[in-house]
Amino acid sequence: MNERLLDVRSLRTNFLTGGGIVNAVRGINFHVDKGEFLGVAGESGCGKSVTMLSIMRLLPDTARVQSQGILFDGVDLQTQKMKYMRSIQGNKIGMIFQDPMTCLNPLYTIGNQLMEPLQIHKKLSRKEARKRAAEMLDLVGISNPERRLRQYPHEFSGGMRQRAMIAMAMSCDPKLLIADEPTTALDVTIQAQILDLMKNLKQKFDTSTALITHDLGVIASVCTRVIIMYGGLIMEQGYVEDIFYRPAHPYTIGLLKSVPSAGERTQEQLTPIPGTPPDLMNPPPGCPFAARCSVAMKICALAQPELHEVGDNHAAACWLNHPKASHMKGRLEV
Amino acid sequence: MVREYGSIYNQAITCSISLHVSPHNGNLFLMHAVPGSPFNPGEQKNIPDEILEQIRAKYGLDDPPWKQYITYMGNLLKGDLGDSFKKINYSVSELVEGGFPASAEVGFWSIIISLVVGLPLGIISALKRGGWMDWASMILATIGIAVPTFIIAMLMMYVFSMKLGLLPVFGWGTWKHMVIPVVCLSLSPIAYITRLMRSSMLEVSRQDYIRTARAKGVSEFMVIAKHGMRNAILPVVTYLGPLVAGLLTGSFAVERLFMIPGLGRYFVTAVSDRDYSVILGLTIFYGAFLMACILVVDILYAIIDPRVRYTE
Amino acid sequence: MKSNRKKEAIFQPVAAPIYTLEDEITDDSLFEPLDDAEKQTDVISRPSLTYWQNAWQKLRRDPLAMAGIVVIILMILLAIFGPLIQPYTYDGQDYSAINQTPNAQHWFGTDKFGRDLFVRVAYGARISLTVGFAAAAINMVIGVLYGGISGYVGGSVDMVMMRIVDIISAIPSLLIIILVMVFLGANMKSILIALCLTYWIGTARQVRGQILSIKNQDFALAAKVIGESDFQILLRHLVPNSMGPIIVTVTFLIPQAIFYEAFLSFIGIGISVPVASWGTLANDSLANMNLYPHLMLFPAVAISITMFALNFIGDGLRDALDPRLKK
Amino acid sequence: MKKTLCLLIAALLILGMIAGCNGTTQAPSNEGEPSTSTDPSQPGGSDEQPGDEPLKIISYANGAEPPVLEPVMSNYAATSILVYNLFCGLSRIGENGVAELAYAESYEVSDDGLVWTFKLRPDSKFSDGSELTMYDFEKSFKYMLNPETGAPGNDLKYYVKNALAYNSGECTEDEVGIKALDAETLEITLSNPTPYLLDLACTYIPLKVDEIKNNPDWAKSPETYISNGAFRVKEMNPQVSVVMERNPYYYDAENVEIDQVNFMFIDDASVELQAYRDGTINVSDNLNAEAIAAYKDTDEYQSVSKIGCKYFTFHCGNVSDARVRRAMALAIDRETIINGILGLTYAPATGVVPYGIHWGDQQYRDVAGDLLIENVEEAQQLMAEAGYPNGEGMPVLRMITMNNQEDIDTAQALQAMWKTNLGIETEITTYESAVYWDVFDTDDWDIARDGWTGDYDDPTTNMFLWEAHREVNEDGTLKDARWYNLPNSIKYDELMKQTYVELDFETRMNLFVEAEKTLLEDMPVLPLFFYDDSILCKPEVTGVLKSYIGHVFFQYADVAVD
Repeated sequence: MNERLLDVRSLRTNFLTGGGIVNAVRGINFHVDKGEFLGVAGESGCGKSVTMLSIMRLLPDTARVQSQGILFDGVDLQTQKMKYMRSIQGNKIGMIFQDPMTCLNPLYTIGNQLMEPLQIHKKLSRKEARKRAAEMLDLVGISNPERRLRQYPHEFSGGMRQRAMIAMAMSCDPKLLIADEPTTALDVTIQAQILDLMKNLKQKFDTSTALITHDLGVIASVCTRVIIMYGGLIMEQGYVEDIFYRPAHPYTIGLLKSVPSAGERTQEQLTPIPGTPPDLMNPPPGCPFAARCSVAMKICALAQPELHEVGDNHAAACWLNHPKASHMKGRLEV
Repeated sequence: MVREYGSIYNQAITCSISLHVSPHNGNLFLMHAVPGSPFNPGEQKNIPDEILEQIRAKYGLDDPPWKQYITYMGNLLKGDLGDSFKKINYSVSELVEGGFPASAEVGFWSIIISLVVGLPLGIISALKRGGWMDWASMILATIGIAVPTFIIAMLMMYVFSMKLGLLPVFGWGTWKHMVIPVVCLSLSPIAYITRLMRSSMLEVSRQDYIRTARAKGVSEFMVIAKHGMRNAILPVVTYLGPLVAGLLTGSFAVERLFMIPGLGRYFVTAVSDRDYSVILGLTIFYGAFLMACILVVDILYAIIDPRVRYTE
Repeated sequence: MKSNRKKEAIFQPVAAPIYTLEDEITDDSLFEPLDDAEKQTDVISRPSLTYWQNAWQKLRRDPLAMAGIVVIILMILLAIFGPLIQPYTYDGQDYSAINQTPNAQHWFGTDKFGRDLFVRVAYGARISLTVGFAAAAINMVIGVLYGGISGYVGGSVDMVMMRIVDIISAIPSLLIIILVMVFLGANMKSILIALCLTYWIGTARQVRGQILSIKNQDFALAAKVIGESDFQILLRHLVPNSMGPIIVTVTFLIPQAIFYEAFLSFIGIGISVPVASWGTLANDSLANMNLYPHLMLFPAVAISITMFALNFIGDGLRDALDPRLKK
Repeated sequence: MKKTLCLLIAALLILGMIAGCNGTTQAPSNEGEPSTSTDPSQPGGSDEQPGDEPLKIISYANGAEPPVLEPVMSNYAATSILVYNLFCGLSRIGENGVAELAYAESYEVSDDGLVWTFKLRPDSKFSDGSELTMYDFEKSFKYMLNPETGAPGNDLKYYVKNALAYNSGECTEDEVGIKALDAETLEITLSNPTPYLLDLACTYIPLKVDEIKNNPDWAKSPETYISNGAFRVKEMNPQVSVVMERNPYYYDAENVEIDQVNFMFIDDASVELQAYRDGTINVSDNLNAEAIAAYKDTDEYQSVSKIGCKYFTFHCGNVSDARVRRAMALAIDRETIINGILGLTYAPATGVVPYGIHWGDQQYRDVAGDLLIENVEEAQQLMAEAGYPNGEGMPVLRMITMNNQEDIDTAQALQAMWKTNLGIETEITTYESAVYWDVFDTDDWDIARDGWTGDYDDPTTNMFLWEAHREVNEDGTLKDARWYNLPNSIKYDELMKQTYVELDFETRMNLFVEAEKTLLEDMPVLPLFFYDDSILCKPEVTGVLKSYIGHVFFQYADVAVD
C-alpha cells in the first residue's frame, strides 16, 4: 500500500434550499494514493462533483460539510481556516472544470490568468511567471505560446481552452489534480487528446489525479482505480480490471451494460437502467439503488449495506454479498 | 492597439458630426411651431404691439423659418452661435462660457461621489444579498429616487447652514458652497448605480470563471475586485455616458436653489423665454458634449471588454 | 462554508445500521425479491411549480417586497376611497379654516384656501399614480422594444437607431412637451403623451446594452435553430433574460414621471388648477415650507412611501424572476 | 499599448478637474481691471483696505438677475432699479418721494404749457469725469427713439411732439420736440400740456451715445459702463451680483453717505429670507408670505403704496351684460384673498386709481372715496335682474391667468367665491408669460388676469387704459378690453379728453372721479387690490427710499457703522 495522499472519512454535504435540505453526499469514505489515477463515476446528481468541491471548499454559502476528517498530505483540511485552504488551492491541489467556454474570465488575457497562481503561490515576478506560463502552454501542446499568452479566451477554441485550464491547474505542479468532467463538453477527437495529455502529465510530474466523469469509457482508458457513486453513496470501488470484469454491484453491472464497448462489432443490445435517481431531499432508508435494482430484496429497502470487501482492494455495498442472498446472486447475468 | 480601436473611433466620430447638425435642425423648426416669441410684454402689457413688432423685425424673427435657418447656419459655420434675445448683447457662447465652469465643477464632483458611493454599495448589497447590509444599502439608494431633490436640499440647508452654521446658505466661490448641491445632485445617480451594480454583480458572481479563480487560490477580495468588478462594471459604464453629459451641463433645480451661476438654469429659462438662439446654442453644446461623453464611454467599454474590439 | 450552530439539525445523526453484512440474519423472508409495488421508482417529492408560482413563492418570502405591495395597495385604496370618506371636496374652499394644522376635522389639515388636504392628497394620488404607472408602462414597452430591436439586429441599424436616441436626448424635452400641449391642450392625456415622447430613452439604452451581451449566448442560438422568428426570440428569450436592468429602469421611470408632471403643471402645461396631484401639492407648499410644514409633509411623505414601496417591489421582483437565484 | 490609452483618458479627466476646479473665473468680458470675485456670502466685499474707517455698504436683493442691464433696452422693473441708482435725469425723485430738479438747475414753462426750457446745472460730469452737456440729453432721447435701436424706451415719448411719429419712422429726427439750444439749455415741446412733466423727466436719462454706438458691449464691463447718477458700476459678476460704488462726479455727491451697494441676485424668495436672516443681505425687496408674516410688526418692515392696481379684465364681447360684470365684482371678498390666502399686505381695491396718487397733499383715493363696495345680496339681485338667478343658465366662464403663484391663487379664490356666492362656474387655464399676451389678444377667454402700475403721480397714469383711442387698432378692429362704443365708454372718453385740457386743479380731479364712476358702472374691469411695496431693512440701515412706482434709491440712505 503506497503512501496515502488524500484520505476522506465519512464525508457528508447538505444544501439548505428554499424547499428543504438536500443531502447531496451521505457519508463516503475514500482515499487517493500518491501517483494514483482515481476515477469517480456515476450518473449526474450522484454527488461526485459535490464531493470534490466539498474537499476544495468551493461550495456556495448554502452548503454545509461534515466529516470525520479530510486528511490531505497529513493535514486535516476540515479544521483548517480559509487562509490555509487558499494556500493549497491551485498550489497543492489543481482543479479543472467542465465547460471550457465559461471557465476562463473573458476580459483578461490567457497569460494574465495563467500567471495568477504562479504569482500568488510561487511569488514569481511578472517576467518569470510569464516565462513559466509560456512553458506550461508549450507543455500542454499549444503552439507559439508567447503570442498565445497575449490573446483572450474568446480567441481560443474549446480544446485549446481546456488545455489552457490544464496548464493553469498544473502550473504550480500540484500534488493532486482534480478534473471535474474535463472532456464532457469536448468532441471525441479532442477528448482523446486531452486524456493523452493528462496521462503523460501524470507520468511526467507523478501528480495523483482524480477524474470525475459519467463516461466509463474515459475511466477505462486512463484510470487505475475506480469509485462508482450513486445517490450520494459509494456503491463499489476497486481496480479498473475488477470493476470492469468482475463487477460486484448490480448498479455497476447496469452501468456497464448501458455503455457500448467500442471495438467489438457486436449487435449486442444496450439495456438502459429504468427509473430515475433518488430524490436527495428525503433519501430512501435502504440502498439508494433498491428502487431500480432488478435483484432487489426486502432487506435492500430496509437497510443500507456498507462497503464489503469482495476481493483484493475491491469492495461493494450490496446485500447480494450476504451469504443468505446467494440464491439471488444467480439471477444476476454479468 | 490603436488600429484595433480604429473601428470604434471612426464610427463614433462620423455619427457625432451627423448628430451635431441634426438636433439643431429639428430644434429650429420645432421652436417656430411653439407659440410665443422672445419679445413679449412680460408682467404687464406696457409695450404697445407696434414696438414689439419693431423689435422682432430687428432680430429677423419675422422672416420665414427657412430663411432664418440659412442665416443661422451661415454664422454657425463661422463659429458664431448668435446673440441671446433675452440677455441683450450677450452672445450665446459668452453665456455658455460664463456658466459652464460652475456647472462642470458641481457636476464633476457629483459624478465622483456617485461612483465612490454607488459602486461599493452595489457590490456589498450583492455579496451580502438578503443580509442587513443589502437592506441598508438598498434603503440608502432608494432615498435618491424617492425623496424629491428640493426637499432634501431644503432639509440639508436647514440643518447644516441654519442650525449648525457649518455651510453657507447659498452663493458660490469656496468649496463649502458646493457641499449641499453636490450631495443633492448625486443622490439620484447613486441610487441608479447601486442598483445596476447589485444586479450585475449578482449575475457575475454566479459565473464559472469566478469559481475557477477561487480554485486557483485567489483571495476573496481579489476574486471580487479583479475578476468580478471588471465584468460587473460594464452596464454601469454604458449608463455613465449620458449621466456625465447630464451632470456636467448643470441641473436647473439645484442651480436655481443654490444660486450657482451655472448653465443648468438656461436650459429651462431659455425655453420659457423662447430665447431661440440660446436654445439652439445650448442644444448644440449639449449635443456635442453628449457625443464626446458617449465616445469616451465607447472607448472605455472597448478597453474593458476585448470582445467588443473584435466584432467588426 | 460557515459552520453555524444549527449544524446538527442539518445533519441527522447517522443511525446505526439495523443489519450488517457480517451478522447472521435469521429472517429469510428478508431475502425474498422486492416486488415492484414497493419499488416506488420515480417518486415526486415536491410539487413542481411553474415559473410564475416559483417567483411568487420567492417574492412572498421577501419581507421588503411584501411591505411594498401592501403600501401600494393602501395607496390605491386611498386614491379610490379617500375622497369618499371625508365630507369635503378637493376644491371646496372654507375661509374660516385657512392653513389649519392637522386636527380631528381635517386629518391632514387645510391649505391656504381652507381646502381639506387629506382629500386633495387622496385625489392627487389618482393623478400621480395613473401618470406614474401609465408613463412607466408605456415608456417601458417602447424602450424595451426599441432597445431590443436595436440591440438584437445590431450593425448599422443599431448605430442609426442609437444615434436617433442621442438626437432625441439632445433636444430639450421641454420644447417637445410645450408643443404637445399646444395641440392637445393641458390635460392628463397630453401629459402622458408628452412624457412618453422623451422618457423611453434610458430604458432603450439599458435594454440594448443587455441584449447585445446576451444575444449570442447558447439559448438564443438554440431558439434560432428550432426556427423561432426573430421577434419570438427577442420577446420570449432575450427580454425575460434582461429583466434585471429593465426593472431597475422602470422603478426609476415612475418617480421621474410624477415629478416631471408636477413641473409641467407648475409651468401651466399639466393639469389645470384647482385639480392637484402630489407633485403640484408639494410644489405649491414649497414657498412657505417653514411657516406651514404640514402642507409639504403629507404630499412629500406620500410620494416617498410610494417610491420606497415601488423600489422594494422592484428589487424583490428582480430577485424572484431570476430562476437561478436560490433564496 | 493599452497603457497609452489609459493615460489619455486619465489626462482628459485631470484636465476636466483643473478646468472645473479653479473657482469661478470672472466673466470673460472683464479683461480690464483685475477684479476680484467678491464672495457674496460676506457683505462688505473683499477690497476693504485694512486701517481706513469701514465702508458703508448696502447689500440689496430683489429677485433674479434682470436679463438686461442696459438702461435703454429694458422694460423690466428689476433693471430700472439698478438704472435709476446709476443714472440721473433732469429731475429726480427727492428725499420725500416727490419729483424735484436734479441736473436741471431751473426751468420755465410757456403760458400755453407746451414748451418747457431747462437750464443745465454748471460743470455737470459723467462718472468718468467727462463733460455732460444738453447735447448729450438730446442725442440720448433721439438714440432711444431711433427705430434701429429697437428700444422699448421710456414714457416721455408719449408726450413730446412727434416723438411717437419719429419712433415709427414717419418723420425725421429734427422734427422731434427736443432741441439743445446750447450746451446749457434744452427746450422740450409737448403735444399737449402736461403738469406732471417733472415726474416723467426722472426717467429721461443722458447716455454717452457716441461711445455706445461703436461699442455694443458697453454695458458688460465696469470700465465702459459710464453713468451720471449717485453710483457707478465697480464690478459685474454675471448671475451673482453687480457692485456699485459712490460716483464722485455726481452733482450731489457730498450728501451720498453710502460707499458701496451690492446688488445681489437671488431667485428663490425663501432663500432670500434666509440670506436676510443671517446677514448676507441687509435690504430685502423680494418678500414672500413667510417673510411678511415674520417681520410685519417689526420696524425693519417698511411698506410704501405703489401706484399700481391688480385687476382682472372682462371680455365685454363675451360677458356682455354689465349687470353680470358688476355682480361678479361685488360678490368677492378681497380682504380674505389678500390676508388669508395670499398673506400679503396689499389694500383691497375700491376703485381704479390706487393709493399713492395725490390730490394736492391728500391721497386721491381718500378724497374720491370708495366707489366699489362689496355687497353679495346686491350682486345676487343683479344676477337675478340679468336673468341668471343664482347662476342658472350662465355658461361656464373661461378664466386665463399667468403661471405665477400669486395669479394662480387669486384665480382659484375668485373661482370659489363666484361659485358659492353667485353659482357661476369658471374654468382656469394658466399660460407661460411668453404666451399669455398672445392668448389675451384672441377672443376665446371671458376673464383675464391683468394689472397696471402707473409711471407718475397723476390719475391719468391709471385711467388712460380705457380711453377710446386705445380700444381700436389701426385697422378698426377692437383691442384689449373691447369696452367701446357703449354709452358709458363714450361718456368716459369725453371726460378723459377734458382732463387733458383742464387747467384748474380741482375741476380736473373731479372730472377723474366722474370718469371713475362711469367706468365702474359698466365694470369692464374688475379691480382687486392696490399694490404696495414692502421691503425689509436691517436696523442699522436707514433712509432707503422706495418710490411710488417701485424704484429703490440708496443715495439718501445711511448705514450706522459701529
